[in-house]
Amino acid sequence: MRGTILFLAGLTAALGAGWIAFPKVLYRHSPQPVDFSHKVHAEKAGQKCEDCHAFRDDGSFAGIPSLEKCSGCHAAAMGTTAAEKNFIEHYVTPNREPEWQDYAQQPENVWFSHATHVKRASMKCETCHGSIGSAGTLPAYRVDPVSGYSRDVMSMDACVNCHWQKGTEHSCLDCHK
Amino acid sequence: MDKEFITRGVKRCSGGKFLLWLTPWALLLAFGLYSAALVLIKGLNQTNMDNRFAFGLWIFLDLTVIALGAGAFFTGFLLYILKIDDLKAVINSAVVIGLVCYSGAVCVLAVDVGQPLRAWFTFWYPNVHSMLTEVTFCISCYLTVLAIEYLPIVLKNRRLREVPSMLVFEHELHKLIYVLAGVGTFLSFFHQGSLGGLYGVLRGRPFAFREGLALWPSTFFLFIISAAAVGPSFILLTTWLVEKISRKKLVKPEVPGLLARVSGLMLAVYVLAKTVDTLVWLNRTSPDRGFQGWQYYSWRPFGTWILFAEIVAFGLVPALILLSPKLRAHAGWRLSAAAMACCGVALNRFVMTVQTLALPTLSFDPFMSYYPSWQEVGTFLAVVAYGVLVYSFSFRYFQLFPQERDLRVQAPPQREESELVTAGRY
Amino acid sequence: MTTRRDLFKIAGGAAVGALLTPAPWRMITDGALWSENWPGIPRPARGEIRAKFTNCTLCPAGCAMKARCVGDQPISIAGVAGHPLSHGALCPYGIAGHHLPYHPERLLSGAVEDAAAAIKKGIGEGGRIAVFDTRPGRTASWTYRRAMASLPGGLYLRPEAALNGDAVDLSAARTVLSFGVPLLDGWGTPGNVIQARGNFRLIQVEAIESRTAAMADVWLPTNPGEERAIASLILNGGMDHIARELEDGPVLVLGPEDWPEIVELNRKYGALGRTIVSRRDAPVPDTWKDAAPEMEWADAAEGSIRVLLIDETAPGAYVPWHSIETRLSRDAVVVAFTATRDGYARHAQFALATAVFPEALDDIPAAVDSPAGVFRLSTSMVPSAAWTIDPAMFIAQLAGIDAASALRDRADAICRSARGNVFHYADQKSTPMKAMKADAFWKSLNEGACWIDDLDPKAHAPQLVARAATRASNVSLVETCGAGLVSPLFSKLHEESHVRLARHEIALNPAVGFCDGERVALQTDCGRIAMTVLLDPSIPPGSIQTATGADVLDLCGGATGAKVVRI
Amino acid sequence: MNARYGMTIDIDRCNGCGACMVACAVENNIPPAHAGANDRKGLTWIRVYKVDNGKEYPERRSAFVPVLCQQCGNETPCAHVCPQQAVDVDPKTGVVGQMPERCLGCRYCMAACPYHARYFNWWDPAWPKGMEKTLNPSVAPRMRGVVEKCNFCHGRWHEARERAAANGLAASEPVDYVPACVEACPAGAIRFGNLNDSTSEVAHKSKEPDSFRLLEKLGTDPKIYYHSKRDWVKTIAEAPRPGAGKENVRG
Repeated sequence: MRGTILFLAGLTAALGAGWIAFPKVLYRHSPQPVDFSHKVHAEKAGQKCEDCHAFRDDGSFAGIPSLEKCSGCHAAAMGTTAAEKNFIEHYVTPNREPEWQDYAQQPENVWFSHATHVKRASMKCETCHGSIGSAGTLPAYRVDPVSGYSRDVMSMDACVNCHWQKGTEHSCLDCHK
Repeated sequence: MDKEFITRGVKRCSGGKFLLWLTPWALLLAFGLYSAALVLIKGLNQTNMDNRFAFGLWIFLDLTVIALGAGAFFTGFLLYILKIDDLKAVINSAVVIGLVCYSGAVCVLAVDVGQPLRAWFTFWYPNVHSMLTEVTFCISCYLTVLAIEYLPIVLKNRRLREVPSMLVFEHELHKLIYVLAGVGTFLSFFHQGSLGGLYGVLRGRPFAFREGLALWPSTFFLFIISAAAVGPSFILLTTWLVEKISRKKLVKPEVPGLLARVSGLMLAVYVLAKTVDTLVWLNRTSPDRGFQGWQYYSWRPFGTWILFAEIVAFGLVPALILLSPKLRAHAGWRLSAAAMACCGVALNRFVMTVQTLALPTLSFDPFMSYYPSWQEVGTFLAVVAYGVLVYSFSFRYFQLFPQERDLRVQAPPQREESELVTAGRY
Repeated sequence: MTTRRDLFKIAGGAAVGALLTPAPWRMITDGALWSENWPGIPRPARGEIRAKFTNCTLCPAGCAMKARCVGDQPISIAGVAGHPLSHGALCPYGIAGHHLPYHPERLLSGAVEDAAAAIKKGIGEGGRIAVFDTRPGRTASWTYRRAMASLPGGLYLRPEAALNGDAVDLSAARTVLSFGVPLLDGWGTPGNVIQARGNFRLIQVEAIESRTAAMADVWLPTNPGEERAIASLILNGGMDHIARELEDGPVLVLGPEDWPEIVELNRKYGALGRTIVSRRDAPVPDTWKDAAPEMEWADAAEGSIRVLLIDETAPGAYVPWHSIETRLSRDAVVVAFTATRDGYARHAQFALATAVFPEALDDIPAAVDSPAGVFRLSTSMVPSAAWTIDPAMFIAQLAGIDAASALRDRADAICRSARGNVFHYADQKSTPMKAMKADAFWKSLNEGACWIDDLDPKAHAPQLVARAATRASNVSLVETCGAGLVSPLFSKLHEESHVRLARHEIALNPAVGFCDGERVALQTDCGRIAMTVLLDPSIPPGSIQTATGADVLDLCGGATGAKVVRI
Repeated sequence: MNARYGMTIDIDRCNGCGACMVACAVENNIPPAHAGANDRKGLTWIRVYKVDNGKEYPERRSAFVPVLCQQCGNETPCAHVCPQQAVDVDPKTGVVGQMPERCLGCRYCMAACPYHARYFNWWDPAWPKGMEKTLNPSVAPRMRGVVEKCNFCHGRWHEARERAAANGLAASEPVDYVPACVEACPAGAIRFGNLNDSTSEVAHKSKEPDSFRLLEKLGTDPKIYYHSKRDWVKTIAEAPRPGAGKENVRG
């Protein structure tokens, strides 16, 4: 009887540690340089994703826009929010690129082509990136320090499942490089 | 000091002596671990392997060690499945040897791969066509089985038996032993085979490639038979060695004879099969793929002598010796024959691994040679030292040879005296 | 009270529990992921991929290049398809040329001030100053000549001109007789030679089966040193099977130009004016006409030079040091402008670090196999390091002349001449010079273009002159890149395979009795160099094959015979 | 329609300049030789061997043979033996893919390959300071302890597919690209294309009587076709003949 209790005690302790404490300990949180609001840009500026996250002429995807792009509108402060102030003061004026952290940055050994998915398969951004495009604030960037990968990066299983359903799963080098 | 751990009724040497005996092996192990660490940290550039000699000393070692460790499963098979009860006398020792060989092999494999951290991929993303997958699965499973088989031997230890729950546990395990033996035998048969298949399937290496029987190339079965043949021989040798070192009688005289007979029988079968296989390969398999058989043996130093040595000198000869009751009865003949058998199989493993890689496949290939680096040798020695240490401990504290006690009781008193004087090295 | 057994129970529970959480599995996975990109492994820079065009300066061929760049950084180089001279081909040196700025053995900085002071002192003491230019005909060369003209007793020295500055028209040849010339292995413009290769039969007279000999239609193996005898034999109607081949003209005979036989053979088979033609060089501004004349180093008076400035930034023919040395006065000051320690820097008091390809802006004169004059630029694709100096600027300053816009000035002069056509690399189109304005021309030159002159309508048949002949040597030198620096990736061809001989590697026949990898010395009457033996049965016992390199050329340059000795 | 990418290599045009080897290393982020690397521990996905007719000077004649992964199509030896699916054959292209990040470095595939076209990363990749700026972003960085080989410049294949997608073309092979070695060969000795497309140059050339494949009798159906008019050169396709003097000391 006592034995069983002790056993269960150990069990629960371990379960708690593994499910609750471990993820907290493992992932390193780091805030984005600027408290950017997709929501505001979508509503006020009425912009679509591709207005900022554009394709280059060679078909490759530019990803997070450079400061140059932002400065196009934000040459001077637009509004009085702290975020705006911070952005103008620390980045626009000194013309310093913000060190955005990319939630969806795939590993170096992955070849992900936005052109293939968006232009050929005409997929929606939300299909992979979820509701980030309409979020009022940027979630904290959580990275696994051991692997060095973002916690929110799409896992290979997710890619494979979709490719498998669509019947476009042929070989490793389809997506790896 | 550790007296209360030593099995009742058997004599073991003093703790000091024991330590003295352990020290050199411990040092050897330490050196080996150092070289292994070098390889793991700095990478395989520490070895003399290269793109042409992708495999080296270690694979040869693994295949040999595992063949020799086959005594464990084959004795188990004979004892528990075929009910040859005389083998009870050596089964524990056999299990320990098996455990040592297999665990040693696995450790070396872990050092031998370039990215050990990914070894588990083989279980998560297995390629069912690959012989190496088969090997990995079987070895790891069989290692578990051996560990479980080893448990009761540990639990029989005097002190542990004082814990009632342990006693119960051990009893339960004993009921299991037949199942374990069965599973173990199956797994072990299987992966001895897949180790052979490893090379037999290399269609790009006509020297190693063999045509298939059913699912597997002929080497699959040759490896099983040869392993079954040398397993008992190796037990024969080790038992004799332990008797010599510990200056004790450990098994009844009929046991070695029995082992020798079994070994001889299997060896004879092996030699026959191997001969047939070689003929088929030389005259059909290889020529069909554009490689004339004779050319393999025209690269010095790998002349036809190696074929002769493998099949006749270290195959047929020991087989005949072990099969003839008169010669077999004579310890000298018996042991040297057993030794020869072991060498023969070792040579076979060498040919399959090293010679296969040394021989050119393209017309503009050079013939390659390779010498292991000291780090490779060191890691190899670590396995040996590890084996000796584990066996020494097991021999000191556990009952590896059940007959030892009875033999001591029967022994005439004056020998008792003398033994007390020179109280064994163990 | 808790016993040991209790602890066992708790531990057991914990163990079971842990296995039911993601923790252990996460760690195992992370371990594998970590092994994908553990520390210390560089990550390629990401960014937009652009194409940039330029011309190679690593050898006088000056092949057209298309560089694939991330942002501005070139990451790989390919030829420019459809180019009228280089035909989209590049040699391995050019393909990896963009690595040179990062070469670990690159010469870093130099004592510029001290050098300037020493030079001024030398001139001040009224000594002769001379510039030795390894690749004449460049705009920089003109700057040197102008500078020397404006300095008292200034000399402009150049290596012996191949074919006395005349050109070879390979496309016109039907039969080529070559005496050990590496026609297919670095002689002219690779693309041009390969393009023409289909139309001529190649007869190679050589002791060793070189790359050229291996690809020749006929290879005449000779004993080392017998090539000249064979030449005169053919000249005097011997070896009629070769003579018969030579019936099929036009014929081109290539060989060491200091052999009278070569000149005679070319005369006899009517090469002059047909396969060997005289070439107009690209025009220069009239104001440059008073520049110092070109003088071959051999014509400089013994012991006359007090200050020698050597520009080896643009590799060309190498003149062995011992023959340069004789021209120097006792207390001579020697300054080498170079990117490597291996060249003349070994003999100079001052080695001043220069920019390397693709840092430097320079032009490349016409190659030996280009019948027409050309003008093309090697643009600066990556900024040159702050500590490098531009030799032309340095020497211009020394002489107090303005050469800052020399390239532009020359481009304008060419534009004014309204001759020839401009081939644009980006769209592979040609436009006549007439149709272009000076600014447009300059712009396209910088974006990747090549001006190709019209063939001179009233060109005279060239007159070859034989020089004092040296005897052939038993050493066959295979070209490593003229530039001392070669991409580190050439280890693929040296250490990691034996496709090319590494420097200080010497190929010998196994019968000679040395063993592979043995350390030996290559010895001539000029000295000895330690080498590593590479056994190669295709090298005849009497011959030696090794890779060029300034020190080897110093050793074998004037030498008639070399031998290998144990050390 | 599936493609079957293959190559034809005209040995009679190859003068062994090594441009293909250098271009391959540039394209695929392969580091320069580590100190201690030699012709047996190097990384040369394509390697030019110097072969000869086995006669003595002056009858001796040489030729240069570039050897890369032969992209075996039938029971691909390496893919067959890999324990954890780090090697696969793409049904759409016939390219034998090697996955460094899946490979555990057991080197079984190297033992299986009769062409010695697979290479092991014995050292951590290292470049001279600054040279890492010239790495190709379309190809993953290298890593130590894994096996690698030619994959017909898959980075370029990816780019070509992306270009096609960006230009609104349907997903179909073959895509328009050539591997680095093909682009680099100044003599145009290497040709690349779709062997299944009967109109392609490689399909034609592969069917010519002077074309042959290395060790064809092994039945691995390689996709690299060699081409030579010289009879002695054709014999390199066969198994080694000891004593025939075919020792290869260069290349």
